[in-house]
Amino acid sequence: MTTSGQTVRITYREAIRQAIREALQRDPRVFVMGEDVGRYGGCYAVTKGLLEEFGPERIRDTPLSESAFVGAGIGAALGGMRPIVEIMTVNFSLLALDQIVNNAATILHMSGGQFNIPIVIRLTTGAGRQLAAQHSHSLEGWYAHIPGIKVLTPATLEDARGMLWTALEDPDPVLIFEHGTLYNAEGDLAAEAVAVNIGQAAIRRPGSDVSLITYGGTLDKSLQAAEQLAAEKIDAEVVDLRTLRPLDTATILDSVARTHRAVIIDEGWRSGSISAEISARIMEGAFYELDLPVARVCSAEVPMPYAKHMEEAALPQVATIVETVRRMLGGNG
Amino acid sequence: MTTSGQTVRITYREAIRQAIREALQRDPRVFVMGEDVGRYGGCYAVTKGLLEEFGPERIRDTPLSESAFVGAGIGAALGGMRPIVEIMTVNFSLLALDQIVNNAATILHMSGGQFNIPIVIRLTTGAGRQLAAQHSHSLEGWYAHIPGIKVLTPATLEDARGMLWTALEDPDPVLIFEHGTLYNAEGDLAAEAVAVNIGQAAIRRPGSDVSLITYGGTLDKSLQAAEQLAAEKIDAEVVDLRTLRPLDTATILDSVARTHRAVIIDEGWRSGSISAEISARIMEGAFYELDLPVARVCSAEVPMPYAKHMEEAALPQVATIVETVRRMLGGNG
Amino acid sequence: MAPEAAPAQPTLERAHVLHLLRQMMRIRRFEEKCAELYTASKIRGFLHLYIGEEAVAVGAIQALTSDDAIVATYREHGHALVRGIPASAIMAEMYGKQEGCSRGRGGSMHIFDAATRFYGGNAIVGGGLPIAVGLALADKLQGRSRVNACFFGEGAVAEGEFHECVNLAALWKLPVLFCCENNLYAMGTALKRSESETDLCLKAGSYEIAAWPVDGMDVLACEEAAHRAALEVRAGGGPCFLEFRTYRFRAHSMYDPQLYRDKREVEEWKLRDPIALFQTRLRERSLINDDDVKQIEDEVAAEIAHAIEFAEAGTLEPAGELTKFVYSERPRS
Amino acid sequence: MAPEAAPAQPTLERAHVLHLLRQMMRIRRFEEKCAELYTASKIRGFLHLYIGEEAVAVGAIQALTSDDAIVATYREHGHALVRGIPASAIMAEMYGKQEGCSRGRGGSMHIFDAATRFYGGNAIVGGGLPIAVGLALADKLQGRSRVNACFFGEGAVAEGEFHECVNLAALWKLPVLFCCENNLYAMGTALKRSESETDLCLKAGSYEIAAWPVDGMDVLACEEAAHRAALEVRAGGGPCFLEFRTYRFRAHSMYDPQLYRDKREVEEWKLRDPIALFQTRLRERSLINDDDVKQIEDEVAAEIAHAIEFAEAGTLEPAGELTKFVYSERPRS
Ligand SMILES: Cc1ncc(C[n+]2csc(CCOP(=O)(O)OP(=O)(O)O)c2C)c(N)n1
Ligand SMILES: Cc1ncc(C[n+]2csc(CCOP(=O)(O)OP(=O)(O)O)c2C)c(N)n1
Ligand SMILES: [Mg+2]
Ligand SMILES: [Mg+2]
Repeated sequence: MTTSGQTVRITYREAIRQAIREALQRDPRVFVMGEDVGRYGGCYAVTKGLLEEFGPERIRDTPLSESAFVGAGIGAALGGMRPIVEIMTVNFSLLALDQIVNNAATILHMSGGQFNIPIVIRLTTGAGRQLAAQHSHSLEGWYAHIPGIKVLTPATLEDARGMLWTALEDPDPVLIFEHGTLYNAEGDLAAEAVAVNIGQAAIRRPGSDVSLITYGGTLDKSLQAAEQLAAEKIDAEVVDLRTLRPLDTATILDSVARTHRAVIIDEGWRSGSISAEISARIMEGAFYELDLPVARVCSAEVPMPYAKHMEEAALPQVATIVETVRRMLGGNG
Repeated sequence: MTTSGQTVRITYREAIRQAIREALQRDPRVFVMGEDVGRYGGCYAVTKGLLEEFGPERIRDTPLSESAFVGAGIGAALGGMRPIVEIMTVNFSLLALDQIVNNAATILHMSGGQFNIPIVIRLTTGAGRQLAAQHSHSLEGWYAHIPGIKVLTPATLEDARGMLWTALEDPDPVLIFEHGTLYNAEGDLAAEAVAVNIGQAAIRRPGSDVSLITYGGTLDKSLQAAEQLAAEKIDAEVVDLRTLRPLDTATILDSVARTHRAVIIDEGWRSGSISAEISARIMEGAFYELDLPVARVCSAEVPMPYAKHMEEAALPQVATIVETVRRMLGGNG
Repeated sequence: MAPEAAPAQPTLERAHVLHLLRQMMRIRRFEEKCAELYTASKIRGFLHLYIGEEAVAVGAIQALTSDDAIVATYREHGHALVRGIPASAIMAEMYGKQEGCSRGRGGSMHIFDAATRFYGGNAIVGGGLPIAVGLALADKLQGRSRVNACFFGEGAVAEGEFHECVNLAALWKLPVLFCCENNLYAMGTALKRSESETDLCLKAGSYEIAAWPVDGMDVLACEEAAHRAALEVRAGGGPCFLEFRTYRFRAHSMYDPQLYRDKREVEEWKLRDPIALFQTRLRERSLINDDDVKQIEDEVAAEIAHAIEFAEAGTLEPAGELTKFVYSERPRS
Repeated sequence: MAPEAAPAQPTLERAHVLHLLRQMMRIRRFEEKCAELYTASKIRGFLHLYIGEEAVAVGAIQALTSDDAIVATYREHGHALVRGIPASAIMAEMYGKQEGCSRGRGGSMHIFDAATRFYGGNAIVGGGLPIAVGLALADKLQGRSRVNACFFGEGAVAEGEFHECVNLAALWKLPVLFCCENNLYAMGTALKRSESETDLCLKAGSYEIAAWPVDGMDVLACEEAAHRAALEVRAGGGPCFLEFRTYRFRAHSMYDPQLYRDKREVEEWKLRDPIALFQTRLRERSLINDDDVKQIEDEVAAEIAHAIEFAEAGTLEPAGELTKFVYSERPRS
């Protein structure tokens, strides 16, 4: 993947920071804007140190005004800049949703192609840290319903770093959802950053018995489940969607055509989640390949409870994935 | 349905008005609040005349402050009232989404069951009137993703009137989506208003060859398609979902078990629309009943264009439904 | 392109006043025709007329150079015409033809034009404000000395977004010219029913920015005030807020029976018709005569006739292009 | 229940001042313990301490009767304790036990209590404001003479929702007591970096409501101001706005390295510790002595010890109850 072949030990958080730093160095039009991205060092410390390096014009702390500063990012993009707007968490993005849905996603179209909006919006998403009902939404799949925007969900270090680059090169609005439990994930990454393809899903683990289709915060759980299943001689393939809009249907259908069974793992609330769309696409594109119905492992349809055991019960877990696959393979498949 | 058996000729608009009037007469806790519900007579004339009858305290014009007045409705419900909040159109509801998702939908849960929120929110939805990209959303299916709220989509006169009653009796937040093209629909309705069940889908036309599953603004198009298909000796069943959250899965699966074929018709953008959820549920609950894959007729994934022919091309049409069914029955089913 | 010099100080030179008069008359006649064409079903969707308020757009835009940007609302034909978008392109847009300035995708509420830096046409009340703030931020970051004029009704002042935006612009000293068109009503809601403090300059002033009221029926007053404000904004002093006190003579849109205001009130304001007022004033000073007016009328009539011809002769975008402009087309790298 | 008489005029009677002192010390000691328990992983999620700001909640809530309502933020332990929610129920909540005041569903940020009309605990900045407005609207519509006190940080003033809400309350003369806790920082963002006008009373005053600043480190000043404001609000004069000038001695939450402020600034503010100040003052006037303080310390320690015991002994809600409280349970009619 790199020319030098060298790797560094790095966290997901640092990978994003590196991507932002390099973008700021590479392109004078890039700037960062959001609540506490500067002096505080970023709510999840992603932007820590950037203020000192790039100054307050380019690392721009905003007041608590989600609608205005997201909209200002849209305007700045129209004005020739390449803003990286950070919305602290997806939960607060609801306050800016009008700007995202009614402006960012529509202006290219409403203007008959005259005005594109190269904005990148970063948001923390997901549950798992006992933050309760107002701070634990997984709405990336929900956002993926909106034409005009792209929705990226980096689950690996390489994607955390590379997707930002690609997103900044995109002429249209891109939302990047970073799962809150991933920031401390550590691993080895090519020293030299590159842009990554954002149009294609990735097979993170090839397998032949069942396709585990997932993304973001549940990729790791799915890989763990695959490991456990391997011990039972069940060979699970793990598909990382990477991008929820546009969805890479071809990779999904290919995988299902090989395994004839699919389980979708999605931290979103089950009804109307992206898992439903994937199931529907498999229905439409690989119905005759299926040995048995596609299953879904999603979050329970409750506002997220605070208590740890309840939160765990609400979220997709490795055990649930394993159980679901077991039932599938032991059943009438 | 009524005790007297008498009927009146009435429009969808008048049916809703009648329901609001009767609620105001019946229950002193009921009041109406929203932009231009009073002096203007309602953006779509639904509340016309009510200000004169009930006065400005109960027919309450609000400033252009969607977040505040929707939130105030939530607070008023907590304070013992039964507010009917009108958001002029679903497009503007995005400005109030934080209040709906983070407060209305969560407070019962976050408070461990102490505080329920009996608010009714009415919104106009849908396209078809050349109102272009910012005024043509069909987001009812999108809202149906949120646990803690209920989503009703009255497609008939009886439901337009009866669902409001039922919604007001509900202890929890209910959103009623009224399709903008329905207001002038006219028909005969029982003179005496009654509350209607909101938990069950309705078979609007029984049939045996294929299930057309739909709701709201596309019910009529589906019924028309069924008529056309009947001429070709294809006997389509038309299921009106009526409520998108909670979804009446049983009626859907029953219908599919009888017809073995299903087409979902939904004005929402295809990806991640409620049609996906329905398809996924059929996958999960009636896979072995299916003669061939479930199909979907949805809106094209574009911000709605203004030009008439383009808008028509973007929306589900009778011809598309008919075509889809024809292809299904002529194909490998 | 190098920024032009700022417009010259307003004068009463004959050429100049004739220009102002002509601009106002262009708007008036154009929109009178629009109303007819709406009745004839040539124009569809929502149509909001600016009749009565012409002095505001004409005066304010006089203060801008071609490098400056404009963000307007759904009531923006006047601004578009004055800004220099050809009447033919605007008319074709309302006809839904692909020769329209937004290719027929936008319609009356979404006039866009890259050549004149006209950023819509926004149909969400308050929705354009953050865009203007963002355009201004881009200018500031790029060291460009430009004015970003944002037009909005007094109804928008109740929206939280207005406050977030004025604060952001003031805090960051951004070159935004806030042009509030106070026509006393937001649809049917009188200012006094939507604001506890109806002195809008006082409200804007609470952000520590210069804010002053202007007689919006006097085109010279509008021009002078805008000129003064634009000078300050361009000089980097941060935003200014102008409250143009004006009145709409017609209904809010084509569907409004105007129950909320007194006919007499309308008649009284019509005595201050900005075009009649200006004509009288110019005649009194013998700056113009009947022939001048006649000549303008003729030229304007010809321009509009040509616009209609152009629109009538325009072509419909092929429906197959429906999904264009959802994302940018670009050479794949 | 008949509304109580309004609280008596603040006095310096010994019993009264001891009560105020005790309340502040309860909060301080309770939260010091919370910090320890957080480090010991007994409490999880986000934990925001009120230490340094105790005088505000104690003084302000002193002006309320049991019929009045409170809406608070995620930094609400103090308000909850003062309001009379048992320390044991609050502690159990943070332990995630079902004996917690929100059954363990809410955690630190979502303390709710119907018995004392405590409506959260809202973790969306500004999110509680519309609820308070709505509660007040319910009171007004029902002819009840009650105060609805809403606490929020100065950071919330930048949110559009704040402006919508103050305007609505002022316009409709609703009984809301806006209690702005100005601790100078919103996470790491200093007030001067978030507001162009940092005089918050001036901002609130632009809504034509009474607004005055209060020394938030002086519990008697807080009590007196709240008392005065509550009288006005209760009398039907519409909302009041109090700006309590205070300071948080601790980090924003448990994860904050406090890069954004000077240690010296913190130390200087600590010289005005509201508890120390008040003790000194009372000692100077010989209203209390060492024994009094010792006695309070002992009683408070016992209360907290009991609260912890209670929380430790509490039980976990069965995971099978996960989907409870998404909708109300009610007998089917
Ligand atoms: C956020 C939002 N809410 C409601 C509407 C519906 N609406 C369209 S125009 C309008 C009145 C706006 O009044 P004002 O801002 O004074 O502008 P004017 O129409 O008087 O020029 C309303 C309520 C909208 N377009 N956007
Ligand atoms: C809408 C929203 N945006 C961002 C956040 C993240 N956040 C939580 S507290 C906080 C600071 C709020 O400051 P302030 O209102 O002054 O209250 P304080 O914490 O100082 O008591 C922020 C930014 C949030 N909870 N809600
Ligand atoms: Mg107006
Ligand atoms: Mg603060």
